[in-house]
Amino acid sequence: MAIEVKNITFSYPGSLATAVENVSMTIEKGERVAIIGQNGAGKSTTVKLMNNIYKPSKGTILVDGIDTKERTTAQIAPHVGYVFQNPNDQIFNDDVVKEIEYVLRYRKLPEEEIRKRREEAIDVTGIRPYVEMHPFDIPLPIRKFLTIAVVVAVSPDYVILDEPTAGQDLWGCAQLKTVMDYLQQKGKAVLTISHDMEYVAENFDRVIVMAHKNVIADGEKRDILYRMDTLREAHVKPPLSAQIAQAVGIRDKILNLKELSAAIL
Amino acid sequence: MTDQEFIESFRHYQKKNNWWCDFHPVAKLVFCLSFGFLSLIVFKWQVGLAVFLLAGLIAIRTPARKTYFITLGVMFVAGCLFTVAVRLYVHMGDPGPVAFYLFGKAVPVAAVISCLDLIFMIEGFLGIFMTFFLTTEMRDLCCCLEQVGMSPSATFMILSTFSGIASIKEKLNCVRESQRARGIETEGSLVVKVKSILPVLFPVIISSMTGVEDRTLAMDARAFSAKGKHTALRRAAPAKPVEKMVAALAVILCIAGSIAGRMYL
Amino acid sequence: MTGKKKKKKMDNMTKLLIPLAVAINMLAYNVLYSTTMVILGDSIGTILVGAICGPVPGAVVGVLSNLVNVIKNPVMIVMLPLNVAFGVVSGYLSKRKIFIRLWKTILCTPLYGFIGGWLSGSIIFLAMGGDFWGNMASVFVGIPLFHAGVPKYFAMAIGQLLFDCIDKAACLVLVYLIIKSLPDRFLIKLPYGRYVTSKQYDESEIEF
Amino acid sequence: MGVCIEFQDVSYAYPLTKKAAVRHLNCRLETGKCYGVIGPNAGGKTTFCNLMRGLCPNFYGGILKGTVLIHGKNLLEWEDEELSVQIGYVFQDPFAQVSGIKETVFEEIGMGLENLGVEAEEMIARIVEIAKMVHVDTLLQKNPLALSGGQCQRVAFASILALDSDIIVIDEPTSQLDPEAGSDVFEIIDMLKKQGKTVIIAEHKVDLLAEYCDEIIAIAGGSIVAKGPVKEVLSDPVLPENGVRIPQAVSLARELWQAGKPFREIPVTMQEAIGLIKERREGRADGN
Repeated sequence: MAIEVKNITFSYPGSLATAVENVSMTIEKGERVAIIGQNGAGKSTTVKLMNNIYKPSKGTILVDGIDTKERTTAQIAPHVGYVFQNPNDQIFNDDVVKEIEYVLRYRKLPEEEIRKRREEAIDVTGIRPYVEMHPFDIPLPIRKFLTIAVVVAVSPDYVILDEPTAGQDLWGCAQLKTVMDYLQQKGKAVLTISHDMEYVAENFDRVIVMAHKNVIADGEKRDILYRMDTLREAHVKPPLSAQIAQAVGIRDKILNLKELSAAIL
Repeated sequence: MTDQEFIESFRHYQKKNNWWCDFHPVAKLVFCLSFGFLSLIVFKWQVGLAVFLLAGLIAIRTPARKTYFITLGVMFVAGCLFTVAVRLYVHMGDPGPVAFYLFGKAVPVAAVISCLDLIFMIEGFLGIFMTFFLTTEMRDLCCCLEQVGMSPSATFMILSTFSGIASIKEKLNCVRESQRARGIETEGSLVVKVKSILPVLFPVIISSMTGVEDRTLAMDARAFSAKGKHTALRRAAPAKPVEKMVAALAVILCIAGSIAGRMYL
Repeated sequence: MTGKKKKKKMDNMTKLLIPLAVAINMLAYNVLYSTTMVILGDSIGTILVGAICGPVPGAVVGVLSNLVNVIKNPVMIVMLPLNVAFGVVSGYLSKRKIFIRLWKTILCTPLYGFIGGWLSGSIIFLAMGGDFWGNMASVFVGIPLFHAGVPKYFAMAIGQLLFDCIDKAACLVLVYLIIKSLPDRFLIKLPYGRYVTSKQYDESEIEF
Repeated sequence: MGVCIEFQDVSYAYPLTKKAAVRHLNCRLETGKCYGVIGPNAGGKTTFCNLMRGLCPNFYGGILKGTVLIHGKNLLEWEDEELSVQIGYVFQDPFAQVSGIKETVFEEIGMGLENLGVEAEEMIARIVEIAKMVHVDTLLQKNPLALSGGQCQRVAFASILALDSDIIVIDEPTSQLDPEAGSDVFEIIDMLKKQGKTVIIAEHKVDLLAEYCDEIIAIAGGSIVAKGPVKEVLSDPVLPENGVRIPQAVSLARELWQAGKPFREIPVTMQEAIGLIKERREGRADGN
């Protein structure tokens, strides 16, 4: 039960340059993986190929053994959920509940199942106080949790979050953490693309570094985030606490403030 | 073109060193409109043919000749043939001198002439308009119309219409992508497509309309609503006397031609 | 207090909505016509802006949509008055709070059908030198009626009217659904927004 | 150092809402200073910026109580055009700030000047100067619609700075950009500060604000919870209590303080934290 990406190459229709060149990786069910790298390194493209929005020009992708080339995007969606960066591209109902239930009704699930999943999704994403409001009246960062609720209601095995912390405040990040814990507890795999190093260090175990259209590092976060040359090649800075630890000459690999303060005491 | 040349180009009038392209846009518009309406009002194949030849003559001596003839060809096949077929079918078996037989039915000469009238009216009208639209930049036309007194916001509306059409197509693909990623099928049989109209069309319309708020703020921040005198970077040459004379001549010819055509032909 | 600034401020918002409505016309035409072959949907933007911004902006959307069509097919310039009529009629209907109820919206389909069907049929009839014009309406309905003895003009016009009513009914329903989906905070910024929002808010009991 | 913007007991409610977005704001902003506005979403941060820019009563409607003074003149007496020249406004979505009617970045930057009727020669000079300042001088011939997020935001900055307004209000400029483009934006802000302009930035990235701003205004629940110099406000315990994000250097200091070994003084930026830690480690190294 995994997403296997077997050295895929892909270029967008209409552009000669390749967006991604022989990228390979495997995401097991229940894993928490973060892909980091500069814009244009091919992060979004790789993730969109996994979700079968695009089909690779070369190489294959297997989602739980199904080759994405033989399926349409909508058929892969129940397995791989994707939360886009801009919630406005998806929302079209004028009511929160109808928005969450639309896909469930589209797939003709029993009424009882729809109600249970909808309630669970609303509670997990913390949008209960905004349920009566018109989706476009809800402030943008909180509207993003509505699209997360839609994916949680579908409960695919793999959930992809594209820049989830962009524009989020303290409440937003805390709410995101509860969603991540809920998905972890349900045994779902969570894959994210993010520039927020603190968020990556806090919530993810495995880190994949991408640069100039292919994967240049893939491994346990503590080891990867301390490989200075790889991060420099990918134009990415480690979390602030790691930068401080290095500048001060602390040897052991520190990733968050708690560890840093323990090392200083 | 180096930056210096590019900046220098704004210091004097835009030149495309082709006599028809540099013809004053407003005069050119009046010229084409008058001949177009001449062929429409008279609706006789002789006049239509004359306008068509005139348009062809002009088009050959401009850089846009290739696209001109291709568009004409496409328009001829798509537009005229279907209409002519319908018209012939209707007039089959009418009394009057017979031009030729089709499927055993007599096709009167009058029907053929009325088809010819139709064909050359459309071709003449289309030809003269094509010589205008293929050789004039919409922004130059608007710039000259502003000289004649059109308000700058009208220019804004016309120009952003054309760029709006391109950007809304991009938004449509983006929304289709995100809806497919949610599990809503958009390709496939006709029924599937009809079912996907709402989930695809609505997010595009609603998010682009609510997006107008941000664009209004951006335009407001650039003193868009400032009343005073508007200057322009891209200056267009004022109309030369000879161009004004040609335009006036065309209008007189059109009125005279229409009256004469109606009476004698 | 903000009364005197109301008039000018809206113009900016309306000035940006008009080009967007023309783009919506084109988009709806591509999406709807390619799938349903009957519903054109190229007047959704005109009706929508007419309903939420007033007759004049609606008319301007009609003119610009026609301008864009003319570049592709110049004969369409004769249809200019009809597009303008769609915008203006939507403005007046919106003032009578038509677009708040779905059944009221559907009830005025014949009015739009008349403009888009009968009038457009007769204009084409004149422009095409008193004869049939090759489109679906005249082929399936116009010609059989003509053969059944109905005079050419009426056959043509009735054919256009029937087809256009189908198209306009779909457009009106879509416009109604769009207006219902648009948030109220957005609508009240528009000149005719208050005619279209059903919920009423009184400003007295705001907690300061 | 005169006061350029002043809020006197300002409360504002958006139309069709039950609760006021901001209540009883009182603050004075001095010219030439760089203010960072922080706080939770829907806490009143954006409303604060909109009020200054005059959008709240004029564009959004709604009810405004109290008075907002810009250069001593009441906000409602300002004409819209004058206000947009007095106060520049850059906001979150880079792609919404492209006019779409200009085919090159050069003309895009000049759009504001064209609206104001500035002569062509002066326009060209000013555009070239601004483009160099904002590092978009290599993109002058590119089509604005084909730019990346970071480039778009810089072009948006350029088109506003071309109007040479002395107050700039910036609402979350970097939330849709990657860190590199974000630091480019903050370099521009640094340049504005050097030119003596008043800059007001609403932003979530508190660590960057700590480095670049002179004063911080923390807004939560519709009222100002703290206002003052950077060091004072960011180390104020009232911030975490109201859900306002604080720089990591400050939370490190709080961790140490709770563990009973506080720093000599509370660091606000990363550099200060490094300095203090080094100081402590040398102290311990030669201590035992």
